[in-house]
Amino acid sequence: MRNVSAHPYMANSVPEIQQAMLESIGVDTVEELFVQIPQDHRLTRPLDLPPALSERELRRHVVGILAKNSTTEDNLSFLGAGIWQHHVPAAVDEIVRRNEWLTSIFGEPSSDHGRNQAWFEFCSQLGELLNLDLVALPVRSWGSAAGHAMRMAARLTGRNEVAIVRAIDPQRLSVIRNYCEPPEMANHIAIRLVAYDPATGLIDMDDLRAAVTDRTAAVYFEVPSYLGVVEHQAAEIAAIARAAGAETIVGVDPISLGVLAAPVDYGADLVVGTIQTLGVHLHAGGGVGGFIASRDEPRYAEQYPTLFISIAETLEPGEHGFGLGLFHQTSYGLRDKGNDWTGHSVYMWAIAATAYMAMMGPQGFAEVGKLILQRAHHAAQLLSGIKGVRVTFPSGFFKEFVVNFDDTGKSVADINDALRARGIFGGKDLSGDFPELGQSALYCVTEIHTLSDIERLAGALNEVV
Amino acid sequence: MRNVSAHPYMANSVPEIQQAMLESIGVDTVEELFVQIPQDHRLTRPLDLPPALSERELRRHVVGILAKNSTTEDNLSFLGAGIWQHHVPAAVDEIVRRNEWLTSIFGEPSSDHGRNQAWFEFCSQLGELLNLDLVALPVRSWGSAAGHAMRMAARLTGRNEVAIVRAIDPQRLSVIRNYCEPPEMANHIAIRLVAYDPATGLIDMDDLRAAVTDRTAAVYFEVPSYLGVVEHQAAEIAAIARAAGAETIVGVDPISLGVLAAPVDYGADLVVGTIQTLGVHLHAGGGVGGFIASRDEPRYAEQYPTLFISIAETLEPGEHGFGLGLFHQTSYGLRDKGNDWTGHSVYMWAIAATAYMAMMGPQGFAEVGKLILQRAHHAAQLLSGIKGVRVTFPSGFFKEFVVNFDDTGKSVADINDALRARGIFGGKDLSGDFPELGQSALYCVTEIHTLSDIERLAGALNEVV
Amino acid sequence: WNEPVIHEMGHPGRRGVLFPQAEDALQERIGDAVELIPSALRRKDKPALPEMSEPEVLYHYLRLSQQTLGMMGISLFGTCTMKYNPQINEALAWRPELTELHPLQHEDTMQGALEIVHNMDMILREISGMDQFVFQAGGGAEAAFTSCAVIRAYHASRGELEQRNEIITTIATHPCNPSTADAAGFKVITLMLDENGYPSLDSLKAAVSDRTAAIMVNNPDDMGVYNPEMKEWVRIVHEAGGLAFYDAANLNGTMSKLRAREIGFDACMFMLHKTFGAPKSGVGGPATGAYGCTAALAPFLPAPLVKREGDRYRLDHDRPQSVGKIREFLGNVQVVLKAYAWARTMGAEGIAQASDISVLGNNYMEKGLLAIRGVTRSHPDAKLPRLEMTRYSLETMKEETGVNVHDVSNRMTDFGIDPLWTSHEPWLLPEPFTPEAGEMYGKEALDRWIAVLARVSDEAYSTPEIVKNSPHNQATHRLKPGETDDPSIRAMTWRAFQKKRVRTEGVEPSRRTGPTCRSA
Amino acid sequence: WNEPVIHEMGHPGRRGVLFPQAEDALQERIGDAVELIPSALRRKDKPALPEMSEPEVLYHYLRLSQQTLGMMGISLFGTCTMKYNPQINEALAWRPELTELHPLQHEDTMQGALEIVHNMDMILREISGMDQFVFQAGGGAEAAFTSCAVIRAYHASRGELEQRNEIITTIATHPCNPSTADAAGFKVITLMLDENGYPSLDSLKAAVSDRTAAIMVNNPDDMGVYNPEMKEWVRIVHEAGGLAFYDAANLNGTMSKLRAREIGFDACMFMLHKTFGAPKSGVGGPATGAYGCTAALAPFLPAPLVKREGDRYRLDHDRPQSVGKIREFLGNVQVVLKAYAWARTMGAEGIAQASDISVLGNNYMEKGLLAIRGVTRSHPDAKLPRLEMTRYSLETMKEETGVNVHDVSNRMTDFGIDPLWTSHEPWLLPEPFTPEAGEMYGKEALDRWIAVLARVSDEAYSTPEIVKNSPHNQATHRLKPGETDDPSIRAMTWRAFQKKRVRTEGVEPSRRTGPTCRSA
Repeated sequence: MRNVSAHPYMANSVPEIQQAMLESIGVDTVEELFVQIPQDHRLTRPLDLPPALSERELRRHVVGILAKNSTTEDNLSFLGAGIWQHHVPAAVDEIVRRNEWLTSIFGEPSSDHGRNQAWFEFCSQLGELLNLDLVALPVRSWGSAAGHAMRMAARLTGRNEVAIVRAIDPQRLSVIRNYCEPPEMANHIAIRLVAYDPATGLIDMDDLRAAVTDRTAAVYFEVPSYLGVVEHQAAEIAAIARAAGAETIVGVDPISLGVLAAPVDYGADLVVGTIQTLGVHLHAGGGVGGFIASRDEPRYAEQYPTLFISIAETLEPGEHGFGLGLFHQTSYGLRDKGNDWTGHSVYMWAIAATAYMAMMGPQGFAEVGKLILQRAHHAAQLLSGIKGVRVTFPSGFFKEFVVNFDDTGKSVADINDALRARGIFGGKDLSGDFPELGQSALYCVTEIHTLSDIERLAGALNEVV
Repeated sequence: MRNVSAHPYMANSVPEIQQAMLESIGVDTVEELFVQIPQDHRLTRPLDLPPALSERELRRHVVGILAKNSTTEDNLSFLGAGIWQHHVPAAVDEIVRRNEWLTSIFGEPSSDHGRNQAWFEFCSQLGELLNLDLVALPVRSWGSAAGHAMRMAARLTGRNEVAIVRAIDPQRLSVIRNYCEPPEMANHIAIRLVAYDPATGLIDMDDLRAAVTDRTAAVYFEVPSYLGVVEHQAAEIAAIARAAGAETIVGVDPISLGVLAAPVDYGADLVVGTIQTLGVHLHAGGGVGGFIASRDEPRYAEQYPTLFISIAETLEPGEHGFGLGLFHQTSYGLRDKGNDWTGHSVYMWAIAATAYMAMMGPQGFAEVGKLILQRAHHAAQLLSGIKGVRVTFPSGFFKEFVVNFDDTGKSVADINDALRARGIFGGKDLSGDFPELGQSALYCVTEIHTLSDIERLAGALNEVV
Repeated sequence: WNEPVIHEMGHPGRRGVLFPQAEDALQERIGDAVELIPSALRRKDKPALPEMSEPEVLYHYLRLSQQTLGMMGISLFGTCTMKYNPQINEALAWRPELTELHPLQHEDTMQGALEIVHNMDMILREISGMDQFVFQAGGGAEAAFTSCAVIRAYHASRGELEQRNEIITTIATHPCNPSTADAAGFKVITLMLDENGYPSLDSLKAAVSDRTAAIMVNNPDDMGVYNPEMKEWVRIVHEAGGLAFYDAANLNGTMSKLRAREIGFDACMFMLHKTFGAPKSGVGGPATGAYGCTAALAPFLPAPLVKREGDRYRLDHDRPQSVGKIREFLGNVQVVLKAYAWARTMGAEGIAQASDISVLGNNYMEKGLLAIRGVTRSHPDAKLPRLEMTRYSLETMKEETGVNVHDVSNRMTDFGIDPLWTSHEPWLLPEPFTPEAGEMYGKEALDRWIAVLARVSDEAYSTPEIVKNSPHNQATHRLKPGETDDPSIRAMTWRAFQKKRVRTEGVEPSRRTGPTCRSA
Repeated sequence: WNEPVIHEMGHPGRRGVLFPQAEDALQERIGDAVELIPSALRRKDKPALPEMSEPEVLYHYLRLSQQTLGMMGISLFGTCTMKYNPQINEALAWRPELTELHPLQHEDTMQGALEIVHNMDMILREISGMDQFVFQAGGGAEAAFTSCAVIRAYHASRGELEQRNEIITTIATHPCNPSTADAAGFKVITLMLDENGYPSLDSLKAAVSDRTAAIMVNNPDDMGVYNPEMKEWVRIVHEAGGLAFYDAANLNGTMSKLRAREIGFDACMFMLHKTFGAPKSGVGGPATGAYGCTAALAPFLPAPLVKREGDRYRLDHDRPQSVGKIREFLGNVQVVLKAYAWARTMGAEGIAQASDISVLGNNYMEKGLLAIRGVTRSHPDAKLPRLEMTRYSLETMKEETGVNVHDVSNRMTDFGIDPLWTSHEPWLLPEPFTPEAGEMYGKEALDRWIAVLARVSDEAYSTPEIVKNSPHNQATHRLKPGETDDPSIRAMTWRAFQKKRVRTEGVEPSRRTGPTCRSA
């Protein structure tokens, strides 16, 4: 790239323009404008960065690097465990990629009208899936949502303990631990893990009862759980929490809500979960996003750390617009006195999710839920039939299930290597995080897996175990 | 796909809606609305088509098929010969893919304002490259443009012969022949091919003088020619045509016009060419498009078969809009009495081209032209150094050049097979269309080919010849 | 409107795209690039293009795109069959596996593209009954021209081309048919309509002779009328030694109901960019006119054809009787892909239903539209239901209020209704308009279209100046009449405009809405 | 505004996306899907979602996108550094090689993604002088939280965490710093500014003690003021045993001019979604807060880290002192890719020039803005040039005309100017606004911004009601004050709205322009 050229991203990178601006200000050089910065703060050499590339060179460079990836499109993947493959309609991609909102910033309700309405529709549609009236703009991940919800519960109850299911994504738990502060801190929230029944994967109710006390701010569990199981003791768990004066926080994957009950209907107070399954690609993990929702009561509303979008009348009779609600209680409004903090989140995925939910409609969610159930259960049955392979919790799961290979004498790592050589990505290896499950893997089967995909997996496993 | 579902592309594919509409009309069944069509016209069975696919199935099906392609992105290609690889800025793709104009139709100047302005800017910017004031909306290909231009010349002169260079793309010549009508037709335009000098690839001026008579409606040549050569006798050719009362039609590749003279400046009356090189991808050949331009004289304007967009004042003082110009003289306006015919063309590529030209600016065209010249000539020099390989016309070319392999004893087909096994697409095989050139191939080198690409080609050729 | 013309934007020295400098080694060997050009052909002047940064160009065109109404509201453009252009099809067609494919690559490296073309060929064969399709034509008119070329080659092969120099069409057939026939060298005989809305059998018989090369007809025609005597027409033409070409531009009303082959046609044409869901792009394309014919005509088709051999696809170039090329390369393969994707998503049942819904929608609208003051229908005595569109007239409104169809069209855009289609020339009916409901829009949208026309009719009869001075909410107002044609004023380029006129601009607040900012 | 809320659209039975039926063999083996769900957990009701066709949904959101001003006009939003979001970066980031990559895939299958992350790490190391970056944080605030977590882990590792429970910041530092410090369990001490526009060294000295865990500061701050004593600040904090974190949100004014490391900071944070050209998406993300630190702090970083070993990249999970996860997986890798692409396109020289142009643009604007009636500057006695932005006040205008900064902001949108940024809480200055010129916009755009404000000032002094009643050309008017907060009225979902109020709608012509239909 020649130095004399103006840069395509910088309209004022033309020397004559800069000269005119300098003359207008009345200084000779740009350097004079930096007198604020003492010389001993300065870097005394140019940055040593790789050479600048033209767009063509950049494209070729990056495409060349990306070609080293081998993806779930080229391979048959059964990975889930926190981010899942579902069909993303092309119209969703078209909508979310529109330059208008890609390049927007917070303006006025009148100038941001379209984007604000789209965000409001995200909250509104998610509210229908959840049967809840208060839904916030998304947070950065399910873990982040769960962490914030536990802090909300601690503030709501003035207590400093939470009971959390043991069968939880270790990454999510790690995020939660960071939200709960280390024991050295004054406001540390202690985490009490609640065991699961090794036979069913469901919560050990005795352990739960022991864990929930008058120090418990919240009980947190998930439907389906990390190990895939649909926790059908949900109402009882919520009742135990309520009896102890604790909040019930439930984590859900909303793509299940066409067939699974909405958490509020079995007693949840706060509901959190992912929005990735609502029309967002994997993006190497960059597709994650979370939500927090509750009943529309001031007690809850006042504790949210998030932004809200409220519909409101405008000054023109009969007209409505959309604006930020309860902004003052955020960290933008109150700095360290606000609720936790807010900031850049994943609001583009709210656009994707609202388009997705609108395309799905009630029937779409019902159908996708049923199809996932059928395909996942069929896969589990087929794999169970392979010598040495066992499905640990063979019933009552949604789209993920634990497959145990102990009787094959092979490790999950070895099996997955062999599958990968056949163009298949096996399930997430659980042996490190859940040693009690032995050599097990978490398999994810969704609506995108056809019968022949499942048979291909079974065939390949038959060969490699 | 279940039959009971409404189809996502058809809002009224809901039985209740159809019933309401039938009731409104006062008929019982949709079938009653087809009484116009006699039973003996009817197909008596359902169509036998492959099963309908959901979007997910479709994506997987088509991606699976497309994966069988191996492209110029995965390989190093030196193919040109009518459609060329140049850098297409990503912003051009973003602009051309906007749903707004993708889905537009001809409306009113007020409702089509943005698209009409974009089209006007296409014509205007191309006019600057060509130094011509009259530029039409594009036609479907260079060959189509040339064919129309010859028919225009025949009407303008009342003559029925054209002199065309022999060194022309055989596909383009075939298109032109179809435009010139077979000898049996009353208005047949006879084609007289003009030989090229075997030493230089330039037009054989003696043969040209013999070919141009008082029956000649037009002389047609190209800069650069199909064989890559920059015809520097251009002014003399135009003078010969003019002296004979014939029109001079020049075909150009506009990406060369930052460094090559505009045809009007060496005597062209009508200028045609491709618009594909102005920001359009290959699209397996679907990227082609053509243009026709001339001086802004009624004599020419009245012969165009194309649509025009004119800037015009609106009824609001000081305001301008854009509308179709000279519409009445087209086949839309006069059916068979109009000039040739018009219809769907490649107007989306006009959007791409206008964005491309605006991003390029004068300096971009100058630089890309120079870079192409340097890279192509370097490639020619390097290939010339390979034993048995000869560049047939070693000087005065732009981006394409003829490489002869006679002395290697190998055919172009064999060499290209060997190159392809090394991830290289060799030049277009000329041996069938131009037997006089022996085992030759037309190599295309543009700004996208780096020094190392060229060296890789030379290295591979060294191995395979 | 205050988006400047791009020539008014930018600043000298700005760049929108950069190129790498030639590598040093290359520079050294090659030297100054300009020296490589014969001196007579070097460009001396600098083209007067704008000089702009990339975002300046990008946002200029994004703003212009927003000032294009298109389907942002409701668009029922007759004969163009406004269909949903599925986003999945765009996403697939723009994958690098297709955009970066060179048509001259070795067949082995383009099996995917060839398979798509072949698959679409097979689908169209089933829909039409024809034996072979070719996709070279970049639109419907070019497919009509292909038809003319094939007709020429067929008669030439029999030594009859000089004699058979007439092509017969009807006045309600799309103008591309007579115009391509004329450009192909034929004399054109145009049959007029009788009171049933189609030409009488007698008029055809009077026109047919041993000079007849072919008929080229739409059916239904551009007024929505189906000619029930078409089978007899084809028989008569065949008997006289002519060929019969079916322009299936208006297929939406008949697809899956009948096939060109059974009616007797020798060839037909489908528009993949309208009937098969690929975008029209401002009646602009890239588009595809898929031309199909019987085995008897297949030898004359443009080359190459895609042929399947086992699991492999190849390009058949060895076709000695071929008319050669109508357009370079294989046609707009990306459009073929979009059409294929559409056909696969619809399936046989979806295609049949689309036809039903289109015809139902048109007849539903007819009831609402004829209830509006000032609206009448073509051929009022032809009582049978029209198929997928109906030709109406505002003659009464014009007579009673002075408001014409363009006034109404402009006013309707103020309500987010994309302009209605009037008619192709000649306007057989005064003040015509021809909405086509299609299968994409819901009943609410059709109802809104009717409601808006009803409201505009009310305005025409109560406050006609509102309609005559419309539009009021678009990016610009109407153009001064005649400006785009008058040789002393018209300016097809900025260069020409600069020479012919001068203009001034100032910093003013944005005056009014773009057309695209309103709802359906 | 008349685009309905999506719940008002559609019709029962319509579908936007279909799923294949389970294959017969599968159906037979599995049976009814609902039986697979424990009965207590089966959903009984049907969620009240709209039922719409695909195009209905698509065009609804396309219309809404058009009603979003964003960068369609001119957007100079202070502290957000509005940069061009290059289209090539979007095109690359949306390739299936990245969108379809699962983060738990085997390292061998994601070498490309890891290489991008590593390459960006290396670039940021050079720009900051730090030793290791991590990209887990999904935005700047989360990077600040990462910083707090690392600060906790560092002091905990030394047994000092209980004691060191205070974090010091300044009032002009972005609120994410005090708020994450508070949420992480620290007490927050906020230093106020003196007449130079930054806190005095004495105020820092008074705040530092053996309870100090760290300082967290911007520099320049959100008012464009650079604190020239920062090196001394860091020295003082280090001496007291605390750490120093540099929030480089406002890097545009200093990039390539100075590095956090040389000033002495232990850690810093870059916003890849603003400084490095990735889109902000309505202050919405996905975004990336790249957190970097010295080798001394690196053991505490969130895991995993991307490590290069020869030509191979691997994920290092084995980090026993790590704080664990701040957010699941590796962060927004697609944003890292966009930032990497931006950095590679700019190069060292481009980055340096961007900083120059930003500071030049801000000072150029200052001259024009201060010439406008009613506009004053913060800290009028601090005469040194501000860096990439300046904080202004309309206090005078408010006093003299009653027009406040929100009135002005709304009115400016009528001219295509995206609303100005005022300030973070607390509003240290009355009626503040803070434009940031950045490097993307040309001089003409800056001139227009100034000219529009000048015109609005004229209006404020001549016809203030025009400003107070603005906007006049947007998709909607201003909201009634308080409606979005009042518990009895606010409605964050359609469900809540339905319960709290009732509304009516009718068929009316589209009333007014969307905000996006006007030019710069």
